[in-house]
Amino acid sequence: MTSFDPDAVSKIHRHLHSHLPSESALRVKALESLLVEKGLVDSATIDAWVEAYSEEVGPKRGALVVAKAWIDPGFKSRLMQDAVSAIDELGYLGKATAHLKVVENTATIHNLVVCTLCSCYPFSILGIAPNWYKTAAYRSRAVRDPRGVLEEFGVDLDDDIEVRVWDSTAELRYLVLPQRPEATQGFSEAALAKLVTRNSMIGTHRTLSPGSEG
Amino acid sequence: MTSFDPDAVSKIHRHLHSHLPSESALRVKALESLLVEKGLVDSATIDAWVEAYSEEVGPKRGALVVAKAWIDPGFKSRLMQDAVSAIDELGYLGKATAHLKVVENTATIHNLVVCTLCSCYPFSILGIAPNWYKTAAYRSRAVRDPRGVLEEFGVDLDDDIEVRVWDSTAELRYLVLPQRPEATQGFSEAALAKLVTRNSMIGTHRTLSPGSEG
Amino acid sequence: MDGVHDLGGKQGFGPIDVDEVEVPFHADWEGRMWAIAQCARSPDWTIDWWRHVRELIDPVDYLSRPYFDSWAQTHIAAFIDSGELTLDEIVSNQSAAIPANQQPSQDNEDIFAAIEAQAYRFDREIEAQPAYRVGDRVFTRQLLPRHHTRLPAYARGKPGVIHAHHGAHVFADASAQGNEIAQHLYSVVFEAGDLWIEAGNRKDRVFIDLWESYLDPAQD
Amino acid sequence: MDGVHDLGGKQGFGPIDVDEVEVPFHADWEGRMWAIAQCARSPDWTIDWWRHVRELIDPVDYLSRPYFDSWAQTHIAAFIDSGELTLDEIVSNQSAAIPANQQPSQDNEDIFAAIEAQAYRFDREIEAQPAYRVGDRVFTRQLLPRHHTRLPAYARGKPGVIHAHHGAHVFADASAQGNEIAQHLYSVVFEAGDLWIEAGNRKDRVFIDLWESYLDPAQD
Repeated sequence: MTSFDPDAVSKIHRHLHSHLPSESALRVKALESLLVEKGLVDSATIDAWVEAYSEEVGPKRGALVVAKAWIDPGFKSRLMQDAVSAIDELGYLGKATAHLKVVENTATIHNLVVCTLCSCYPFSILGIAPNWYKTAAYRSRAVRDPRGVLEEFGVDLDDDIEVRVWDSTAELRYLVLPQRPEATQGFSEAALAKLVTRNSMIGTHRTLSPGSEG
Repeated sequence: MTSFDPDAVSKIHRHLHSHLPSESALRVKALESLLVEKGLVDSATIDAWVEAYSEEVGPKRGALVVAKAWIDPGFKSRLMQDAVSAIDELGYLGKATAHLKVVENTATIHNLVVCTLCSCYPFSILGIAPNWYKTAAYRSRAVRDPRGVLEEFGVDLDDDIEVRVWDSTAELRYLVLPQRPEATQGFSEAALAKLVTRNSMIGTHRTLSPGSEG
Repeated sequence: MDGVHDLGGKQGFGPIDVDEVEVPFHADWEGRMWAIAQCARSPDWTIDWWRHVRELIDPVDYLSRPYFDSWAQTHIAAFIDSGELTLDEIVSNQSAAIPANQQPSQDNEDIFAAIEAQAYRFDREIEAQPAYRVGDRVFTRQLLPRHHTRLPAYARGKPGVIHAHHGAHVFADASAQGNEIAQHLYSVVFEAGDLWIEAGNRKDRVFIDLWESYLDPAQD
Repeated sequence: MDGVHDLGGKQGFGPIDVDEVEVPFHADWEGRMWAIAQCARSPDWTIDWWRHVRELIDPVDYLSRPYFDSWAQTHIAAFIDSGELTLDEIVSNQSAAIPANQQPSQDNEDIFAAIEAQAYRFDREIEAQPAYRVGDRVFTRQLLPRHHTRLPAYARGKPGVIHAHHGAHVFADASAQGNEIAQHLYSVVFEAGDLWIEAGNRKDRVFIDLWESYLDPAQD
């Protein structure tokens, strides 16, 4: 039975701080081997989870959602109205996306997503979050100095573009719909998806181009 | 010329973080030897400063101030009105005490001193601050949970005693005047001073007794 | 909880490593920790309790150790708290319990079904009508509770406007204490200049999802 | 500055080591660092600039390294900034400059005179009359500047009462930027229940010394 008692857990943390091996890999190994011994997890299942998030579940899912929205006005309209159903059409509904919202970049609006309190992220369509997204530097600065953050990512915003920062404090998750790059008339959905960068769907990349890598 | 530029100093700190030796003793040694080479300090002078704060300038000064206030009503009245002049009478005026205030414990009031923003302390009458006074644990908790802090120090306060916490945010410094212990009639100033603990002048000790150590 | 995890607007953390190699996991143990967190948990944990356990990590460890290391510490502490593991077992790296029945292995197809099944919904039907409508002006509460909360420190005591109503959602503060109570949830929009003195009239805005009990109506 | 140094009310730092041995210095290097700070400084440093340089230390170093180690880092960084030392010199531990005239040695008697001479006063005469009188109700400002300030985060946007007026004192925020400007300084008293939700009606109070520009009159 879980205690739900912060004081009890603080004490456990202090014991662990003194007694766990310093190396992270050893900590995880100890946890895994004990859980396996106790029959609480299975190593082959862990392998399968790692493989799923290494290969299939990643930002290329989000890129396809974006490309489809660029090409198919009906899909885009459904995506903006009800992103959950729209990504479910593609089989992408899953971890942390049951309350997904899509926010659209325009000529005068730039969106940036952060989780200042932990590291919430729309896993089932973007995969594992980049390390920088989880750092104190990004989490502290994205809400206070979004233009400075964007500059570090090479995004130079005109003063008249409004920055909208989305802090993921509840179970809603945000996906940025970047602007379709110029000179891509006639591109296929697959070709367009290749132009969509992961960072553009978080908001730390703005101007996609036929030369950018997805 | 000092830049007064936080960004410049942050950069210096980051360089130092990567390049300074990890051991504190080596850092201080490097600093001292460079300053000596450059003629900015003299090693014998440093020795003399260390000796002064190891031997003479310490909590026994504060204890004498307290004992005198217990015995001499005129001194106590001057101390409460203008602590700076009062300690100057004893030759104790000095570092960080030019704006000293004395706050008095009574049967219904307990005072506790902290510096949440750094580690301000009335050096010339209490000497070097204890480590615990400078820890994040004390600085964070003294203003929010003073009774919990006092309990850890073995001070059990009745609910009807008001706790007054003094956060040293400007150049004022605070000295707690503890209550005179019972059964000390006829004690000399020197004998009384021996009963005054350092912690009682910060506020983490309350009930002095003829058995307590100064 | 007013801890170091509450990072929005804090200064001193330096530049961002924008040149990070784009791979899901930067070491094997990261992937395994992620995977463990997907398939091993105690039945009565809530996501909010798990977050709270992570917030309770020693502040220096929280800020300095690798990200998935904090997941390991969180999982280990939470398992010890709920009784699946003991401190002795994790420190000695030896199970004291008689092995139970093994979980059946899951293959890749099972995992994809499991990922879809992770689309947990947090919205609930409640009887109470929402106290605010889109466009209403509100003030966020000033005092932060000692327990888990999702009202960031930088957005306390600040004026905002209701941007959207999301219906009622499971209230994080209660859920972190093991109680499922739903409350109306809103997107509240804040002008940068109301949050940060240096923002001045910059027209940037911050959108934060906040439960009804974090809010008071603006006084006219 | 909204940094990790601003610790008042923060949670998660655990118990206090109340059994510490009562000695001035717990290692030789601590005493030497203390002493260096007493007698070596650049002429245009202010105490507030020095404090700001300390606040700018990497947050994890600030929270985890020994106390006087942070003094060493502060002194080194401030000397590099003001030109007395270079990064190369401190890293290579070799002075690049031609030795200047040595400071004369000071003996114990000199030191006691020096300690007395350290009774620096920060009060100044100014023409402006104080805006508040003892007993006046005030509100602290809500928005914290990015630079050095001495209004702790836990006491922002809070109602207080003027407990004492100390005259005008050198204003820390300006002094940290190299400007000496004096401003009226007050002790402001806050009810615990206005600062901390869990304090309720507990009759404890917190007294904080605050400059006039941190305050606004309470609205009636």
